[in-house]
Amino acid sequence: MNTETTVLACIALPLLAPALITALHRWPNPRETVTLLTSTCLFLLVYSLLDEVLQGMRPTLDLVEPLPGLKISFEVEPLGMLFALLASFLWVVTSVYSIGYMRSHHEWRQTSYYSYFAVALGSVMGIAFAANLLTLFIFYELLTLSTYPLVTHAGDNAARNAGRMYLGYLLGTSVMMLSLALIWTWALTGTLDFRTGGILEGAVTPGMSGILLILFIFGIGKAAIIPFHLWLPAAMVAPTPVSALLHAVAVVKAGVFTVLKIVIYIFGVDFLAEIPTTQWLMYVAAVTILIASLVALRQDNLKLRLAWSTISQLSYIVLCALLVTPLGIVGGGMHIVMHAFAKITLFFCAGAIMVTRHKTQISEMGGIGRQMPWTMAAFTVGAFSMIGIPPTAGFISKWYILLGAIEVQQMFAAGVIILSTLLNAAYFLPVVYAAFFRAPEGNPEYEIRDARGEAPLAILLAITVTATGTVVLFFFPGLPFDLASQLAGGRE
Amino acid sequence: MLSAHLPALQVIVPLVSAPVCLLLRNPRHAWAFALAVSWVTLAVAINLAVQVHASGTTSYALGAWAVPWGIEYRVDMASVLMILIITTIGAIVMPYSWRSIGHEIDKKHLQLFYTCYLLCLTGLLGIVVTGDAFNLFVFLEISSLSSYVLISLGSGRRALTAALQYLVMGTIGATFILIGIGLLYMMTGTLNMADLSQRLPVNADSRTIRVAFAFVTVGVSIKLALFPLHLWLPNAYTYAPSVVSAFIAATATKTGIYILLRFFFTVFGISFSFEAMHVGEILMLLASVAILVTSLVAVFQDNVKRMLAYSSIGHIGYMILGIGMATTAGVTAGMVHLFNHAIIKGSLFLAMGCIFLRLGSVELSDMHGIARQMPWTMAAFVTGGLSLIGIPLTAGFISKWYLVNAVLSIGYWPLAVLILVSSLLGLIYIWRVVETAYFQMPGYKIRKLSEAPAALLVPTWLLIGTNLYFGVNAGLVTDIAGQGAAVLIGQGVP
Amino acid sequence: MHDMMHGVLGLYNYWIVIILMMTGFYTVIARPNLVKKIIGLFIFQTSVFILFISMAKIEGGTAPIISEGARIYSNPLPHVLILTAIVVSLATTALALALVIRIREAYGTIDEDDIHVQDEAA
Amino acid sequence: MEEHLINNVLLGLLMMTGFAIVRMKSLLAVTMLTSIYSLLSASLFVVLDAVDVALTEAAIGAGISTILLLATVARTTDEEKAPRHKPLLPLFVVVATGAALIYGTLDMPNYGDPMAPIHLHVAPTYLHVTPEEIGVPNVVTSVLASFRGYDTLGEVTVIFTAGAGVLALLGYRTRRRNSQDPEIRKMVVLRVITKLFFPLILLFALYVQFHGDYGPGGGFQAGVIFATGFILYALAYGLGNVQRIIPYRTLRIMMVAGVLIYIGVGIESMLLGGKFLEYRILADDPVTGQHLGIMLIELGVGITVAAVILIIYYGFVSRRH
Amino acid sequence: MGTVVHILSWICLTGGACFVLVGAIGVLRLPDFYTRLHAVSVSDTMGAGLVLAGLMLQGGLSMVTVKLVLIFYFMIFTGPTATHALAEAALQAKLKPVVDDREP
Repeated sequence: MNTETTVLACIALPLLAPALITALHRWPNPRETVTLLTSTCLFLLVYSLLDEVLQGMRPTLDLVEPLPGLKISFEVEPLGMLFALLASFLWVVTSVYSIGYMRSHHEWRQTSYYSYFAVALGSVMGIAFAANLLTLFIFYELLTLSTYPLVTHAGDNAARNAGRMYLGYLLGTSVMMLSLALIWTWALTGTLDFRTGGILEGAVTPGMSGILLILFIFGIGKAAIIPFHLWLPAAMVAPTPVSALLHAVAVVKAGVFTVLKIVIYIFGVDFLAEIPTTQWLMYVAAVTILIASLVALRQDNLKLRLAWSTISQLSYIVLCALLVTPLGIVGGGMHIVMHAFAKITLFFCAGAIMVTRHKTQISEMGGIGRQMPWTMAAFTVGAFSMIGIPPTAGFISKWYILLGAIEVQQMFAAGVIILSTLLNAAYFLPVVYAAFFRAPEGNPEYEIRDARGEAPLAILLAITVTATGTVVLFFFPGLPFDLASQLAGGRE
Repeated sequence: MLSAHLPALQVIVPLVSAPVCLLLRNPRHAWAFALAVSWVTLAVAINLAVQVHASGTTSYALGAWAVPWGIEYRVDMASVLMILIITTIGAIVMPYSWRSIGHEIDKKHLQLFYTCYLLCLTGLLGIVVTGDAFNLFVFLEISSLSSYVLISLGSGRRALTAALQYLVMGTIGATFILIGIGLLYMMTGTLNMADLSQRLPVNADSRTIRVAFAFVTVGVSIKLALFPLHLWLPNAYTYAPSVVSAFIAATATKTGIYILLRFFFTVFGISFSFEAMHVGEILMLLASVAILVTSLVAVFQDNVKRMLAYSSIGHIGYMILGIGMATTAGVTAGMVHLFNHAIIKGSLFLAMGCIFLRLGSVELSDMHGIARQMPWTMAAFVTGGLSLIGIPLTAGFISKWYLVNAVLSIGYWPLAVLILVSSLLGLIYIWRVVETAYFQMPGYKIRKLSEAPAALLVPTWLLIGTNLYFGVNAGLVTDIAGQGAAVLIGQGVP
Repeated sequence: MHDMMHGVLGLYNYWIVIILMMTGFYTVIARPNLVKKIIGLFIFQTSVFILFISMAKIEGGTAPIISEGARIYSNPLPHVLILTAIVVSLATTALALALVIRIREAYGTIDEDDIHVQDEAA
Repeated sequence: MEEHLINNVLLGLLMMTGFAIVRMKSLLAVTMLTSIYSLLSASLFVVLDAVDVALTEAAIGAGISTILLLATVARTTDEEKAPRHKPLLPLFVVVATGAALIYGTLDMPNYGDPMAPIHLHVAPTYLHVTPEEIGVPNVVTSVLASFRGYDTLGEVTVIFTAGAGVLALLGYRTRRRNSQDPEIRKMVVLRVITKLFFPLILLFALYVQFHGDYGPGGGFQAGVIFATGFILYALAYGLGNVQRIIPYRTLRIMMVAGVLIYIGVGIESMLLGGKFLEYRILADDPVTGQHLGIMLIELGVGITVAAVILIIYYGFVSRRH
Repeated sequence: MGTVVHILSWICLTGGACFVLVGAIGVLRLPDFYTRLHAVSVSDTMGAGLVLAGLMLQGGLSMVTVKLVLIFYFMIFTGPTATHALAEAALQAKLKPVVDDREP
C-alpha cells in the first residue's frame, strides 16, 4: 500500500482500536489480543516507513483544510520517525507488561484502561507525524485529555485531585501560552508549517521572537520545565504501566519532541542563535536539571524519585535544543531514545516490586535484590544508563550532548551536565546498593517462605526486552544516530 | 413568479400559518404543521440566499409604494446570514420539540405553544429583512411578546417571574428604541433606513441625533443582553422549556446584535458611530468585562442551563468585541461567531433538554455518572462544549481564530490574552460537567435512566454535525460573513 | 437671549413630556410592586406617545382629514405610528397583567422583594 | 392662543396625575388615576389634531387597560408595600436619562414649527397623493391601511400574539349562565340601562368601523368599542350569559379569521400579479381597489381586535379570586 | 339673532361651568360618601347638560348638533345610573352614612 495510506493507518489504527476493545469488554483474552495485535501492527507500519525516510523521502498526507492555509496534515520527517518508532515499539512491550501487571494487580475498569491507552498512542503518532503547528497542537491536547482517565484510573479522591492538577498544568499552559504563540506566529508569518530552517526568520524582530520563544518553551507544559513541572510527580498516582509508558516515554517525550520541532522547524537553529533569550532559557533548563535532581535525592517513594529524575532528564533535551548546534540536536534526539529505554526499564522494575512485594518505599527495599535478582539486575542496567556509565545507552547520548556543549563553548552547560551526572549516581546507586547488599528487614520466615518470588512472566519478559535494548543501543546506536544526524544535517 | 416575492414570503409564510396553527384541534397536527412550515421557511431562506448571492442586495416594496413612502424589505448578505441562522435553528428545533415539549408543558397548551413559536419566528425574520426603522420596532415587539409567552410556559413558577422580568426589561428596551426612532424621524422626516442614512449626515452633529443614537444603542443592548444590561437573561434561559432555551438562545439575542449592526453601520454610518460617538471603545470595554466576568460566574454555577446562559452573555461579548473594532476583519469575526455560537449553544441546550427529559433536572449534583446511561447525549454535550471552548476542528475554533486574528491585526494583543483566559475558564466550566458526568459514580436514581429517544438525539446530533462540518470546512460561513461585513462597512457591492 | 427665550418657549412642552416619561420610568425601576411596575410602564409608554404626537403638530394646523376650507394639516405619519404603538402597549400590558395574576397564584404575593426571598429560600 | 392655554392646562394636570400615581399606595386609586391619565392624554391628542389617536387612546388606554388593571388588582391585592431599600440607583438612572433627553431636545425644531423636517420630507406627499390615488379623506386611515399597511398587519399580529399569550397563561373557563353574585342581580336599574345601551354601543362600533375612511375611527377603535359593549353586558349579567352569546370557540375563530382576512387581501393582490398588499389591483380602477382593500383589512382588524380583547377579558375574569 | 344666540350659548356655558365647579367643591367639602354622590350628580347632570346646550347653540342646525344631542341623551341615562349603582354598592358594602345626632 502506498505511503499516504500507511501514514493514515499509523494514526487511525490506534484511534479506532478502542471500538473493538470496548466491544470485547466481556472477554478479557480476546480484548488483550486486540491490544497486542494493534500495537504490533502499528510498529510494523511505522517501521515500513523507515527506509524511505532514511533515503530522504518525506511521506506526506493532507487531511482537511478548515481555513485557507490552515491544514490538518502530516509529514514524516526523521525526528518524528524516531519518536514514532520509539513509542510504537515500547507500546508493544508495555502492552505485554500491562497484561501481567493489571491482572496480577486485579485492577478494575481494564477495558477503559486499554481503550484510552490506545487513544493516547494514536495521538502520540499524530504528534510525531504532524506537518504543522496546528496539527501538532490538536494531538497534543488530545494526548492530554486521553491520558486523564489513565491518571485518575484509581477513581478515588486523591486520584481525582491529581487529575485536576494534571489537566490544570497541561491545559493551562497550552491554552494560555502555546495557543497564543501559535496564533501570533500565524499573524506574523501567515503559515504554521514546519519548514527546514524555520519560518520566523525575517518576519520577526529578535525581541519579539524572544517573547515568542518564552511562550513556546513554557507553553509546552509536557516538557516539565520549572515552574511548570509539578504535574509530573502528581501523575504518579497512575498505575505503573501508565507511568512507565506515558510519563517516561509518550507524554513527556511528546513535550520535548515538540520543543525540538519548534526549535528546528519554526525558529531554525541559525535564527535561534541570534535571539538573546535563548541563553536565559538555557539557564532555566540548567536550574531545572539541578533542582529536580536534588529533590529526587530526598524522595523515599521509588516512583516519585523516578518522576523527579525524569524532570531533570527532560531538561537535558531542552538544553540540547537550546545549545543551537547540530551536535546538540543529535544528542537531544538520541537522548529521547536512550532515556526512554532506561527510564521505562526502571518504572517496570518499580512496578514489578509493587506487584510482587507490595513495596513502594526505597527504605523497605533492603535485600530485595536477592528475592528478585532478575528484576533488580535490569534495574541496575537502567540506573547505569541514567548515570551514563558504559556499556549502556545513556553514555552515548550524554557523550554527544557534552560534545555539543563544548563545541559551542558552553562550558556552563557542560558543567551542569557533569554535576547532574554525579547527582544521578547519588540517587540511583543507593537503591541498587540497598537492594543487593543490605539485609532484608522484617519477618525472616516470611521472607524465606517466598524467597524465590520473582515477578509474573509477562512482566519479566517486558523488563528483559527493555533492559537488553538499553545495552544493545550502546553497541549499535546506528539507527537513532542516522535519523538524528540526518535531522541535524537536514539544512544542507 | 415566486422568486420575485421571496423577501415577502420569507415572513408571510410563518405569519399566515401562525393563526391557522391555532385552529388545529389535534396537538400532533399542530406540531406537524409547524414542522412543515419551518422547513418551508428554510427552503425559502436558501432560495433567497442564492438569489441575493447571485444578484446582490434585493429590495421589495410592500404595497408597491415607492421608498420612502412605503415600507421596504431589503435583503443583503448580512440579513442573509441572519435568515439562515434563524431558519436553520427553527427547522432543526421543531422535530425535537414534540417529545420534549410534550413532556414539559401540559397538553392543552400545545397548539398555543406552536402558534407562539411561529409568531416568534415571524417576528425575528421580519426584523432581519425589513428596511424600515419603525417596521423593525413592530416586528421586534412580535418576537418579544411571543418569546415572553414561550418562556413563561416553562415548568415551575420561576419561569413566570423570569418571563415577567424579561417582559419589563424588554419593554423598557423597546420603548428606548421607540424614543430613538422618534428622535431620528423628528430630525430627518423619514423612517426608511436607506433614506435615513442619506439624510443623517446633513445634521449629524446635532445633539438630538446623538441622543437618538444613545437611546437606540441602550435599548438594543437591553434586548441583546449586553453586560451590564443582561440581568433578564440567566433566569429566562434557565427556566424556559428546553426547546425554547435552545431556540431563543440561538436566535433572539443574535437578532439583537443584527439590529445593532444595522443601526451602527447602515443607518448612522460607520464614521458617525465610531468616530463621532466613540461607541467602538465603549463596546469593546464592556465586551471585555462581560467576557471575563460572565465566564468567571459561569464556573461557579451548579445548574447547567444557567451556566450555559452566563456563557452566552460572555459569547455575546465576543461578538460585540468584533463589532466594536469596526474593521472588516472584526465585523467578519463577529458575524462568523454569530453563526457558530448559534449552532453551538443550540446543540448544548438541546442536549440539556435530552437530560431534562429523562432526569427531570439539570443540576450538576443530580448528574453524577450520567454519561454511562446517556452516552450519546453526553457525547453531544462534550462535542458542543469543546466547540464552545474553541478546540480546533470545531466551529468554535474558527470564530475564535478570526476574532483573535482581528484583535492582533489592530495590535490589541491584551485582548487576545483576555480571549484565551476566557477560553480557559470555558474549559473549566465545561470540564466540571464532563468530570461529573463521566468520572463520578452514578447514583441509584441515575442507574435507572435510559438514553434519550432518537426523536431528540437526531436533531441534537444534526446540530453537532453542522458544528463539526463548519469546523473543518468553514468556507461557506466565512464567505457570507465576509460579504455581509463588506456590505455593512460599505466596501461591498451595494 | 431672545432666541434662548424663544427656544425655551418652543421646547418647554417637550420638557414637560420628558418629565412625564421619567415619572413612569421611575415607577418601573424603583417600585417592587409588580402591578405598580406595569402601571409605570403604561405611563412611560403613554408619555412617549405624547412626545410623538406633539412633534406632529403644526401651528394653526387641523386634523389630517382632507376637507375644503382647511389648508394646513398636522403631520399624519406620527399619528399612524402611535396608533400602532398604542395597540402594542395594550398587548404588553395584557400579557404582563396575566403574568402577574399567575405569579400571585404561585407565590401568594406580587411584591418583588418577597418573591426574591421565596426564590432564595427554595 | 387658547389652544396653547388648554394644552398647558392638560400638561399640568397630567403632571399632577403622574406624581400622584408615583406617590399613592392604594392600587385601586392608582388604577383610577392611570385611567384618568390616559383620558387626559386622549384630550391632549385632540388638541394636537390627532383625533384618531385620541379615540384609540380613550378606548384602549382609559377603557380596556383600566378594566384589566381592575381585574388584576381584584385578584391580587390592593395595598402596595414600601420598597425595602432607598431607590438611589433608580433615581440616578432616571435623572440621567431625563437629562440626556432634555439635552437632546436642544437641537429640536420648535414645537409646532411648520418648517420642521418632518413636515417637509415624507408627510406632505401623503397629504397630496391621498385624495387622487386613494380617495379617502382621512389621511391617517390611508397611511395606516395603505402606505404603511404592513405595519398595521404587524400590529394585528401583535394583538393576536397577546391573545394567544393570555390564553396560554390564564386559559379560559366557561361559566354557567346566570352565575353571577346576587348583589348585581339586585341592581335592576343598571341591568335595564345596560340592556338599553348594549345594541347602541354595537351600532356605534359599526359606525366607527365603516366611517373610518371619512372621520376618525377605524378597525381598532371599532373592535375595542364592540368588545366594550360585551364587557358591559358581562358586568351587568355575568360572564356566563355573555359566553352564551359569544362562546369561546367563536372568539377563537374570529381572532384567527381577522388576521387571515388581512393576510388574504395581501396574498390575493400577490396572486393578481401585484406586490403584497398592493390594493390598487384588486379592482379595475386603482382607487376603487384601494377602497376595497382598506375596507377589507379594516374589517379584519376590527374582528381580531374585538375577539382578542374579549378573550383576554374572559381569561382575566374567569380566573378564581 | 346671531349675537343673541351667541350670548345665550355663553350663558349656558358659564352656567354649566359654575355647576361643575360647585359639584367639585361639594365633592371636596361634604362629609361622607352619600352626600358627595349628590355633588357628583349635580356636576354631571346640570353642569354637563348646560355645557352641551351651550355648544348646541354654537353649532346651530348641523351634524355636530345631532351628535351633541346624542351625547346629551347618553349622559342623561348614564349619569344617574352610575350614581345609583355606586350608592347600591356602598349600601351592600354596609357603608354607614354620617348622621348629625346633636340636639338642636
